[in-house]
Amino acid sequence: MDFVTLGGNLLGTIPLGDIVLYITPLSLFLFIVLLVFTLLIAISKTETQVEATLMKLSNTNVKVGKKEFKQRRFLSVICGIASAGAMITGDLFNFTLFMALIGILNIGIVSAVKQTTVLNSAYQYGLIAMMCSLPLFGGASIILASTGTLSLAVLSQMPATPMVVFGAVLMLLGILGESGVAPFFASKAEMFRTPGSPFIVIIHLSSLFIIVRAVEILLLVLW
Amino acid sequence: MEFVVSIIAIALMIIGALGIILLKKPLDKVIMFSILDAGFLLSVVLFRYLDVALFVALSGPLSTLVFIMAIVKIKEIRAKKVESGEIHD
Amino acid sequence: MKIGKIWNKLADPKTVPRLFAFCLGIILILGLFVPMALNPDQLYTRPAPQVQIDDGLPIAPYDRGGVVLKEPGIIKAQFPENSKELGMITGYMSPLAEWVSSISPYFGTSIYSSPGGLIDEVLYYTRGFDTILESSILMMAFIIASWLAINYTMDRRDIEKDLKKAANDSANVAREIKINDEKARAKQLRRDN
Amino acid sequence: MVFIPSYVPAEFLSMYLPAIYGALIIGFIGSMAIALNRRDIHILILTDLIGLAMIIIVSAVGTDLAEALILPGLVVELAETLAISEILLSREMHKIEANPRANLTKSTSLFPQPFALDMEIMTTAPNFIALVLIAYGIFLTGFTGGAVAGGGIVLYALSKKARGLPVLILDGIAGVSGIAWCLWIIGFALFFVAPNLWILSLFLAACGLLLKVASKVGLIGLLMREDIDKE
Amino acid sequence: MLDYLIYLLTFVIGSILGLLYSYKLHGEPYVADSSLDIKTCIMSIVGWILGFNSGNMILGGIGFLLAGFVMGERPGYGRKETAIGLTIAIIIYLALHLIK
Amino acid sequence: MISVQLFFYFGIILAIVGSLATAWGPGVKDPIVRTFNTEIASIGVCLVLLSYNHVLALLTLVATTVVITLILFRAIIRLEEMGADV
Amino acid sequence: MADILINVFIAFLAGSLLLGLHRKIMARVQKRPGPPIIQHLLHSLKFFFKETAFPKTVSMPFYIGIVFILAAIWVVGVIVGPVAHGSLLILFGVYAVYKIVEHNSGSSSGSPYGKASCVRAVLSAATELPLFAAIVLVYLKTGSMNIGDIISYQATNGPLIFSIPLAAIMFFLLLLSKSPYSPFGITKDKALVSGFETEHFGFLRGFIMFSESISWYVMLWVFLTIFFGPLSAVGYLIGMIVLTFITGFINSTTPILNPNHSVMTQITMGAVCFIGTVVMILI
Repeated sequence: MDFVTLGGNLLGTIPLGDIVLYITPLSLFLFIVLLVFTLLIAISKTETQVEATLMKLSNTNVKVGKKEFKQRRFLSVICGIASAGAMITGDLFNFTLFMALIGILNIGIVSAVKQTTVLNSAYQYGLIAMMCSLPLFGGASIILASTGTLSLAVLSQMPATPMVVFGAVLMLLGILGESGVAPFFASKAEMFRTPGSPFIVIIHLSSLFIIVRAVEILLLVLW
Repeated sequence: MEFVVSIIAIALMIIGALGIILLKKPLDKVIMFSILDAGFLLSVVLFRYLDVALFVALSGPLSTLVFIMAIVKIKEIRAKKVESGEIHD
Repeated sequence: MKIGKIWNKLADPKTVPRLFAFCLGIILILGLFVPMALNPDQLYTRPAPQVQIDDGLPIAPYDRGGVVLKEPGIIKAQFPENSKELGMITGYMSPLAEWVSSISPYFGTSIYSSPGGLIDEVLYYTRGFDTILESSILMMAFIIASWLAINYTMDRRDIEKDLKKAANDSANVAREIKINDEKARAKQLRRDN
Repeated sequence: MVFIPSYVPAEFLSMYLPAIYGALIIGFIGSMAIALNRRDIHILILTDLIGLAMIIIVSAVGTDLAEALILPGLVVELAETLAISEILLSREMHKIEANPRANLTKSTSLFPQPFALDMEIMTTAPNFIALVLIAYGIFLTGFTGGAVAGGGIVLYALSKKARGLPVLILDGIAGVSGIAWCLWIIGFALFFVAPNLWILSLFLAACGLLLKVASKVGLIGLLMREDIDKE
Repeated sequence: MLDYLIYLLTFVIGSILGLLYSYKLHGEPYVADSSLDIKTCIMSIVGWILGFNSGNMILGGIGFLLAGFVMGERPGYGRKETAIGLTIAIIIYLALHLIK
Repeated sequence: MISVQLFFYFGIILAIVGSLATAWGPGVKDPIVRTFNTEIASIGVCLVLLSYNHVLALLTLVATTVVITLILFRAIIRLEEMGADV
Repeated sequence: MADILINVFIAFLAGSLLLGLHRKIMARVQKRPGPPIIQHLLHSLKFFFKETAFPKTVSMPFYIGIVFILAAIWVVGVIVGPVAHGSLLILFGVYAVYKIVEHNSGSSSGSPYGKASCVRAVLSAATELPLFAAIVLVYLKTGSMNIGDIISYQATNGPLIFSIPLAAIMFFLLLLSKSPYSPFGITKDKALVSGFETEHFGFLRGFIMFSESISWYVMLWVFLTIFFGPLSAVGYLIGMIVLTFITGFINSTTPILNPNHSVMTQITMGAVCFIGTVVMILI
């Protein structure tokens, strides 16, 4: 299947050796939205979370400390850039690597917090992210073994064999786990209970956009 | 000649693997791991990659060191726990 | 209302990795029934195992032909038009590597992984973007881990404070005991007198 | 004359199926063990198996490309394990810190305690082995070299006697690896901007990567020497 | 597309006017007068017929203004009128289209 | 000539046996033992890489295995020391 | 350019009127008189003239920026949908950003209600899957993601609602979950005051209501377009009113679900419909 039927006309390519990035209206839209969000994150302050205190009349203010703020902002900006890259990449293995990077950054963004429940879900999510290396890289390499290429432009012209379908199913499972959609949503959703709204938004944003992009890539590979 | 050596290498690795799995005491496991590593070293030499063999030979003691230190430390921790009556051996 | 209970269980983060692993295992075992074969038409092909070392080539498993700095090696890339100097990097050896290759035919791996190896060609030249990403993953993971270690799990300032406090406490206790002792002794003396 | 086949040789074709089936079985065993296990640290150890299965699947393609794909994947596995184990530790520490009186007993402590280990190997061998490993790693350069040299640095840091976390040294390492990162991005960009400078860019890339990986791996050694060390 | 925008706008403006008008007329806290109002009924019939059947931007706009005026009256008022107007307009619309 | 196939199949078997031992072997309730058993599987994978002539990958694998073991041991030790039940 | 502007205004006016109608229908089902239909529009306009206050706890540029992003995103939705007949995947992306905004406007305010709504927004993001499945099914059937191509396909082969009704049901579930007071609307549960909008006052709330009206219009438009084929303006009008009626009836008679039940209900129904459609296509 061509790029054209999925994302609109091809606007241009960026060749980096064997890895060719390509731009269609779809990927351009996703790319720009991600960059806008990244910019916003880079200049935003964090909010103060106000919670009621048990057995008392006062409130508890949950704030983000300065050190923690710097660390988390750095990681979220990198995460924004990485997801923006994942939107325009034209190589299967490159895409899975972007996913792995986004996964580890997502863990990192919440790893600096103090709430044990949040840390617990970050740990559980981290386990999934580690396990995802098998379906993601394995799926990509099964597709490589079956077709002899990793470039989406070439892959999109090839018919799907059962082996390619198996590789794509593996990749789909990896994407589902890594981006935390149902039925694997709990480990990721619980990470959002921490303060630091500009940083956690990028976790959510990257995973949703990765799904959009993954749909495109899987359709390219399969049809 | 090479066939014999490869049989020896494989035998060493089998012994090492079974030893690691079956032996109870962690220090015995370290010894068995050394046997396994030796078998692997032998097979690397058989494949005639001497530089790799050099590295495997160097990394052998390194991992042994790590194992021994971890085991000794964890033994000490567990002994402490038994002493204070938290767990019963 | 059993399905509601199952759904509630899914909302616990602790079950999710196990559920994921279970799904993964099922799909992997289904893979045994999928007809699989390696497509021989691959990129960056290499000779059969042990062929080069049996031939006694000095840079054994990684010799891809070509003359150093003159003639490119044989490399089959996806888009050769994007890489102008394709194959030249495999034909290049650092002076140190050349010296090592003149000594022994059994150090090919080391030579070819040093600057100018085939892996460099694939890693940095044609697929350099992958390398950037992979090493970024490494860097980010280490930043996370070292940040946590420095600021939390290994922070020794608190423990030093605790130790000092404990030392002070024990000193205080000792002093009190001493004072009590002296008082008692004084009393004893008084009574004796 | 060197003969490079333009198609994958028959040996690799015949080895593909057993390799991939073996990998699938290993992955199945690992994932089922995770699904049946309840304890967090055990799950962490078992994910290692899944990583091994991944390596076999990728390597089964049997081309130089496959090898290039494995190399950094390994380092990624390592990095993720490190980050996640650190999160596990900090989670447990937070849990205990929330109520130290109930959670800490006489024999346990929140911070690593020194222990007595007097071994000859700890004082003599490490310096030599570390030196050899670092020299070899520098010769190799790249990912592999970084890992090898990092191993040497780990060993050296482990066997040092001093206790206490050297924050200054850690900051220095971070600086070195930042510079290495820049070197290496410059090298990569040079490849595409000016292909005729490829020797320079190659050296920049390879050496930058070496420094980066080695410094990062060496950091583990510094962390370790807190935990596993003698008085 | 411009004509649809104008229809919508006039409908909205009519509704606002109707709301203001009917609140001025009926200030009670409950629906006091539920009988059929002939004036608004005629407005509604004319408005809906014009709105649906004129096919002209200006006439249609005026029609929707009137229709919106009736429909937008405060709750409880102008319901029957709207229903009558709408029914007649739809019948005429269908008749015109079926005859064709 | 050595038989590459022999080492290849042996590596696969070793990896499978190692992973079985890691998953359900004797005494794996102790995390130290479990970590030890992953060593067997990783040596098996090393053999597979060796027979594919992925020598550089092999070097890296050997180096990272040591470091991963180190990290896992550190986590286990710290957790035991803290008395955490995970 | 003028075309885009006109379409955006149409979307805003029609969307607000439809939401007002929705409110009226719910009121009538519950035997209340309900506000006039125009009320929703008046509400949105009213907020632009109110004083705007910023809570002390907010995360600053984000708190304001997010509502503009929300408005911009739905304007893009109008451009891709009714104006340019572009790719369905871009609309999917627009919907994803809408989710993000829902999430982040909740969390950036620092209010506990907004926070709870934010976490629920993440949970309900999991329900993107039925939407994705519906889009993929449409793609499988028509062989294109382009709305223009889908319309011309339906012009020759008849509306898709007859060939893949289960996909239409999945898409309808999405519409239902986005309608106000929906059983799946866990982010705007009344237990959370106004959910993610709790701390947005004045013109910020005005922008949010503006974009919600547009979003309701756009989603109805997309649903009608990809399942009912080429329609005339009257057809769209009738279709939108009917859909608003149906959702109004459903919402006024069903209670809100527990968050994870809501997610899993949608996923389960999505999975059933997906498998059903695939079976139907294959047979």
